[in-house]
Amino acid sequence: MNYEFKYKDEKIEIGVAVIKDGTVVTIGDNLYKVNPLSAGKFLIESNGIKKTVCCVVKDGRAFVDVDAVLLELNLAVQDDSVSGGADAHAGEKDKVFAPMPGKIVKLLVNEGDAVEERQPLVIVEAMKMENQVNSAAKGKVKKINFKAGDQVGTEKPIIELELAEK
Amino acid sequence: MNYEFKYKDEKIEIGVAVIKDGTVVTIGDNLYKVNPLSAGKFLIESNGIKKTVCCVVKDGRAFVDVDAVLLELNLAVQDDSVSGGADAHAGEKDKVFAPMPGKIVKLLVNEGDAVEERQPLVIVEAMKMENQVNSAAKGKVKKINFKAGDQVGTEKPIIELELAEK
Amino acid sequence: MSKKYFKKILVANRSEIAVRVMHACRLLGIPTLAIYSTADKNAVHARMADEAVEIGPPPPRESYLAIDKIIKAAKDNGVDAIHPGYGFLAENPAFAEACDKAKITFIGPSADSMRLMGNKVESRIKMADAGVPLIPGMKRAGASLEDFKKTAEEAGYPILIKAAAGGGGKGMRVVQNQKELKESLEAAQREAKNAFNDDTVYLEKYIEDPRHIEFQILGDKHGNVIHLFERECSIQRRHQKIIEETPSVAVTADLREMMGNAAVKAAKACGYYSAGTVEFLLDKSGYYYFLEMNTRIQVEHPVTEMTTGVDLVAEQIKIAAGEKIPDYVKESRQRGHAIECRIYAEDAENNFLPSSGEILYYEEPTGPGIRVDSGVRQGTVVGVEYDPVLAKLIVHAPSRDLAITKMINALKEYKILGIKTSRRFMIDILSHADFKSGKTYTNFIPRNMSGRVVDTVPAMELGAAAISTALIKQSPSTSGGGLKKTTFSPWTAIGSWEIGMRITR
Amino acid sequence: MSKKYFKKILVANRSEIAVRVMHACRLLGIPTLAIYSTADKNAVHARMADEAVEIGPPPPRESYLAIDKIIKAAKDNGVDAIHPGYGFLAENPAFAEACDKAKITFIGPSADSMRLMGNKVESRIKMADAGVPLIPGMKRAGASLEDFKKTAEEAGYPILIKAAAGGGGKGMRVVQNQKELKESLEAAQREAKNAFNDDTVYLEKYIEDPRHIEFQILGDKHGNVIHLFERECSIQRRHQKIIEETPSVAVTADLREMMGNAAVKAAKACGYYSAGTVEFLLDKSGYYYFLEMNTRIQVEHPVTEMTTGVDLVAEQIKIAAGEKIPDYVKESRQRGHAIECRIYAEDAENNFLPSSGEILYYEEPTGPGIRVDSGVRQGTVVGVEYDPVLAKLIVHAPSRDLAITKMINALKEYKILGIKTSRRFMIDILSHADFKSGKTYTNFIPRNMSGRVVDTVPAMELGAAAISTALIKQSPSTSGGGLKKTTFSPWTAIGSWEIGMRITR
Repeated sequence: MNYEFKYKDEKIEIGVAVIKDGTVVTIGDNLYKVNPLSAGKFLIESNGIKKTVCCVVKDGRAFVDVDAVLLELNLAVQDDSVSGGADAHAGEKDKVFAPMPGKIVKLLVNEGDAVEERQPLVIVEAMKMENQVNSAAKGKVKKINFKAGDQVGTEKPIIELELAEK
Repeated sequence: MNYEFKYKDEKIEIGVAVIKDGTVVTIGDNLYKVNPLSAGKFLIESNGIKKTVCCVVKDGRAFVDVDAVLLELNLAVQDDSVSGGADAHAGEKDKVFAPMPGKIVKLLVNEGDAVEERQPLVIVEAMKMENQVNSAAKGKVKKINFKAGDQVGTEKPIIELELAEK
Repeated sequence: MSKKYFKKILVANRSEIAVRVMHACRLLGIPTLAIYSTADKNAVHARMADEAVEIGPPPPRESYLAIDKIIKAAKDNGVDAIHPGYGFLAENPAFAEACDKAKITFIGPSADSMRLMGNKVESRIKMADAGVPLIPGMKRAGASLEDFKKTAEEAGYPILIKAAAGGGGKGMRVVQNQKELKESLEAAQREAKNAFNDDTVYLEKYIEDPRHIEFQILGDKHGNVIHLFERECSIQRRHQKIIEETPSVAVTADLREMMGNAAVKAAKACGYYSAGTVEFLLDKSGYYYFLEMNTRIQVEHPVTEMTTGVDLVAEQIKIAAGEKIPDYVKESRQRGHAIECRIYAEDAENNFLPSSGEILYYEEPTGPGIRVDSGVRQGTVVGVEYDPVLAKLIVHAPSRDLAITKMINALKEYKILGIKTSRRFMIDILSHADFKSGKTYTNFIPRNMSGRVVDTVPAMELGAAAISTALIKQSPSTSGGGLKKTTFSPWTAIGSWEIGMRITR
Repeated sequence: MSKKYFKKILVANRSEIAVRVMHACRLLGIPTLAIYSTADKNAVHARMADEAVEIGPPPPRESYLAIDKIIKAAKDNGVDAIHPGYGFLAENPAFAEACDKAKITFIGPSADSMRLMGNKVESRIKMADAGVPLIPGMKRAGASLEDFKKTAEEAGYPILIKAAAGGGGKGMRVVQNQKELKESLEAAQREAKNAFNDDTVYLEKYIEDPRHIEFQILGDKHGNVIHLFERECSIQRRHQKIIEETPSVAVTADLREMMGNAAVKAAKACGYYSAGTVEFLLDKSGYYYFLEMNTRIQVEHPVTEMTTGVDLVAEQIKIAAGEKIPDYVKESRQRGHAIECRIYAEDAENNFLPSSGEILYYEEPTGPGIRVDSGVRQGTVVGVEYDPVLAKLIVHAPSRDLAITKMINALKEYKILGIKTSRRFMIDILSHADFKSGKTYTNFIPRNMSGRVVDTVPAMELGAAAISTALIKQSPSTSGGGLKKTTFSPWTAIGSWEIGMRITR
C-alpha cells in the first residue's frame, strides 16, 4: 500500500507493508518498523533508534507529536497501483514474493510439493522480525529460486507455483 | 425504563427517566440525579451529596467504584412494562405526565390550544434541573390540571389532550 | 484531626489555579464551591469542587470578574471564605472590601496593602522610605543637561535615556559614559520629538543583562513576616515568564540574606499578610533593585513548594483564618533544585499565536519529583477567552543539572495533541548552552532563540509512518501475511479511530 | 552536564520497581535495557526502556531468575551495570558474583555482605558481636527448668516459650512471671510433644505490641555509611507490609539517634555499601531489637525519598560507579510526613484472594505531594505469576494528620477497575482511631480489622444508577425529553461502551 501525505507544501511518499505486530514503512531511503502500542501511540524503530510517536486523527487532520515537535499532516493520495514490495505483485498468485527485502530463514516446501491456499511456504526475516509468507492459491511448487540464508529482494519471486485449475 | 440488577444475591430495582444532561434514577425511596462526565465516570447527586462514580462494563460484567468500594453488578431483567413515573404512562399519548415528581415552573400552552407532536407543553423542575415535557402527539389541549408553582407527582397527568384523528 | 479553618471556600477562579486551591482545601478538610462560566461547565475545576455554580457567560466581566455575582453565590451557598487564585480579582481591593462587607474572609492580603502596592508611584516612594533599593534615576523628566549629568553620575554609567511619552524603543539611548551624554541626550530628544511630538526624556540606570529575581513572602495577621527564598524568572517572552526556577545560580548565600531581608522589609512596610512576592532586578555586579510587589499567590509558587516543602496555598488559608506562621514553615530551608515550565496554548513556530481547539490526546508525565498542575484533560476545548496557561510542569531534583534533564524528559513525555503548545520551544531553551551554564538574563529569548529553527523532517516521517500504520491496520483485510491487498477510504476508516474517552452524554 | 556513570544499565526486574529504576537511569542520562518474559511483552517496564529483550517464558525461573540468560542479554547489548530492583535476584549473591565475573557492575552490595546478612544465624552472631541489641533469649533449646528460670530472669518477664519444631501457635506460651514458669513450661512441652512429637522448647523475651521500625542505610565503596532515618512499617497482614510511614510517632529524637547509630553499626559490621535497610522491633518501653538487614532497595523507599529529598536509586547507581556519598545526602534531614500504601491486586472482602484480570479503567490521583510508582496502566492484564503489588501510592504533607487526609482522598481518587484492589481496606485502616492516634503495632490488622464490614449498599445503588444511565443513554431513541420509550438489548448496546484506549494492534 502507498500513501502520500502533505505537511504544509511538502509531500511525503510512503510505502507500507504489514508484518507481524506492525508494519514496515519506507520513506525514500529510510526504513521504519512501526509497532502500535495503544490508540494514539506507536513505537517506531529506525537505524537502531526507538521513538514513541503520538498521533491522533480527527476530521481529516492528523496531529503528530515526536519529542514535543508538533505538526499536522494531511493525507493527499492513496495509491494502490504504484507500489514496491510484495504489494506490487499482488495479482500474480503464481509467484511468491518477499513482503520486503530480507533474508530467507527457512523454506517450508520443496519443489514438486502440492500446496493449499494459505499454506505457509517460506519464512523471511527483515528488521529482526520473522515473517511467514503463505500461498495465495492452491497449486504445486514449480520452482524455488532461493535457499535458506539467501538475501532476497522484492522483485524476483522466491517461489513459483503452478496453480490448480479453478 | 426499568432495570433490575443483581449484586451477589441482592436485587436492585431501578427506574430511569431521561432528563436534560443526564437521568433521574429511583431506587426504592431514593432519588439519584446522574450526570455522565466522561466514558466510565458519572457524577451522581442525592440528598445534596455529590459523588463521582466510576464504572466499566465488559462482557456483561459491570465493575463499579464508589470511594474505593468495589463491586460487580449484573443486569438481571430489563422491563419496560412495569414502571413508575412518566414511563408508566407511555402508551397514553393523550395524557401528559411529569417525568418525575417535581414543581411546575411554567405552562407553555393554554386550554384549547392546538399542539403539534413534539411541541413543548410544560417545564417541570426536579432536583434543581428544569425539564421540558413535549407533546407525544398532535391534538388540542383539553384540560390543564396544575398551575405554575404546583408540586406535581407522576400519577395525575399535568395536561390532558384531545388527540387529532390519525 | 486537623482544625476546621472554614466551613466552605469559594474558589473565585478557573483552570489550574482553581484546581490547585481546591487541593489545599481538600487537604485541610474544607469543602469547596467552584464558580464557572457557561464556557467552563465541563471544566476540570468545576468538576473537582464539592459544589459548583454557574456564574455567567464566558466574558470574564460577566463571570469571573463579576464581584456581585460571586458574593451572591458565596452567600447563597454558606461560604465563609473566598480564595481568588491569581489574575481575575486576586489583586482587586474592591473585591476584598466586598468580601469584608459580606462578612466573608478574603484569602489574601488587606485591601489597603493591595491598593498601596498596586500604585506603582506610591509603592516606590514607600519602598524608598523603607530603605529598599530602587533603580536609580530621575523621579521626573530632566530639565537641563546639568540635571542629567548629575543624576547620571549618581546612578552610575551606563545609563538609559527614555522618552516620557515613549514606547517601542523610540527615543531610547544607552549612554556608556559622560562624554557621550550630551550628544545622546540631544539625539534622544530629537527622536522623541519626531516619534511622539514631545521631546521630554528622562534617565535611569541602565542594567545590562539583568535577572528577574523574586522572593516569596509569607506574613500572618500577627505581624510575623518571613521570606521563603528566591525564584529566578528571567526566561521571559514579551515580559511573560515562561520558565522559573529556584534556587537562582546568581544568588549567593550572602545575597540571599540581603535580598530576603529587603523583601521582608518591603512587605512589612505595607503591613502585609498572606502570601506575596517581592520582585527585583539583579544586575551582574550583584546590585538589586525593587521592581514591584505582587499581592497574590504567584503562578510559579510550586518551585518554592517543591524546594521548601511548604504548601503555600494551605498556609494562605490558615493565615486567613487567623493562624500564626507555624514553626516548620519558619524553619524550612531550600533543598535541591526545582524548575517550572508554563504550558501555554500557543504556536512557538508561528509567532506564538494563541492556539485553540479540542485536546484530542492528553497524557501527563509521571515519575519521582514530577508535578503537574493542570486545568485541562482530554476533551477540554481550549478557547481564546481566557489566559493561555493550560498547565504547569514542575520538576524537582538534587541539582540544577539533574532538574534540567528531568524537565526535558518530562516535556517530551507530556503529550497534548489537538492544539499547539510550546513544549519544544522550552526544550530548546533548556538545552541551550547559556541556560545550562546559568547565563539566564531577561533578554535570553531575543538573544538566543530568535534564529531558532525546528527540524520537522523526523517528526514528519515518523508521524506519516505512524498514521499509515494506523490506516492500514484499520483495514479488516490487511492483517496477517504480506500478500494481501485491499482498497478502502482511509479517512472514513480512520474516523472510527479517534482517540479514547468518548463522552457518553 | 552531569557525569556519565555507566554506558547502559540492564534492569533485571519488572513492573513498578523496574519503572522506578529506569526513572533514576533517565535522570542520570544512562540508557536502559529492559528484560521481559513473554507474559510482559506489552508491560509498562518493557515499553519504557530504551531497549528491551525477551528473556523467556512467564515462570520466573525461566526469565527473571535466569541468571545465565540475563548475563547473556547484558553482554549482547553493551550493558556495563545491572540493577536488580527488589525481589527476584536482588539478594542473590550468586547473581552478584556472576555479574562480577562478566565484568558488569552489580548495583547493590557485595556478594559477601549479602551472604552474611542472608544467613539469619550468622548475622545475629555478627550483630551481637557488634553490640547491636537482639531479642534476649536462649541461643538454643533449654535443658532444665533452672536453665529457663535463669534465661527468663536475664531477658525479663513477660517471656515467650516456643516449640523448636513449632509453628501455628502450638507449644507457644506467654509467661508473665516466675510463678507461672514451671506450669507453663510443662504445658508447652506437652503441647509440643502432641503436635510435633518433639517436646523441645526454648524461650525468648515476649514483646507486647511491638512496632516494626527500620532504618534506611546508605554506604559507599569508600567506607562511608550513613542512615537516612526510620520508616515505620507496623501495618502488616500476614507479615506482608501494606502501609509504611515516616517519621514514626514512636521514635523520639534521642531514640532516632540511638537506633540510627545501631543501624550504621550493623551495616559497617558487614562492610556494607549501596542502599540497605536494618529492621528492628521496637517495644512500648523504647527498647529495640535487631530483626534482620535487607540488602536491597526496599519497596517502601519512596517515603524516605519524599521526606529527605534524596533519590535513593540514583544514589545507588552513583555509589556503584564508585562515587562517594555526596554532602547534600549526608546533610539531609526529615521534612514533613510521608505515607505509602501498597496497591495489591487482591480482594480484601474475600479473604484477600489474589485478583487477576484486565485493568479496564485506570486513573491515578494527582495533586501536590502525591506520587504514584506504578507498573500498570489501562489494558494491563494482571496475572498470578508475579508479585501482586501493582503500584505504590505515596503522599507527603507537612504533618501526619494532613498526610492521612491526603492519602485517604488519593485512595478514593485512584481508579482501578476490572480487578480488585484493597484501596478501601486501606482507607478503613487510615480512618481508624488507633491509626490516627499512632497506636500502630504489628498486630493492628488482626486487632482492629478482623470484624470489618463494608457497607456496599451505597455503591450498589450508585453503581446501578450509573450503569442504567449509560444503558439508557446508549439507546439512540432516548435522548431529549422525558416521554420517550424504546426497547433494546442493553448488554448488546453496552458492548460498544467499553472504555477507552482500544489497542489497534
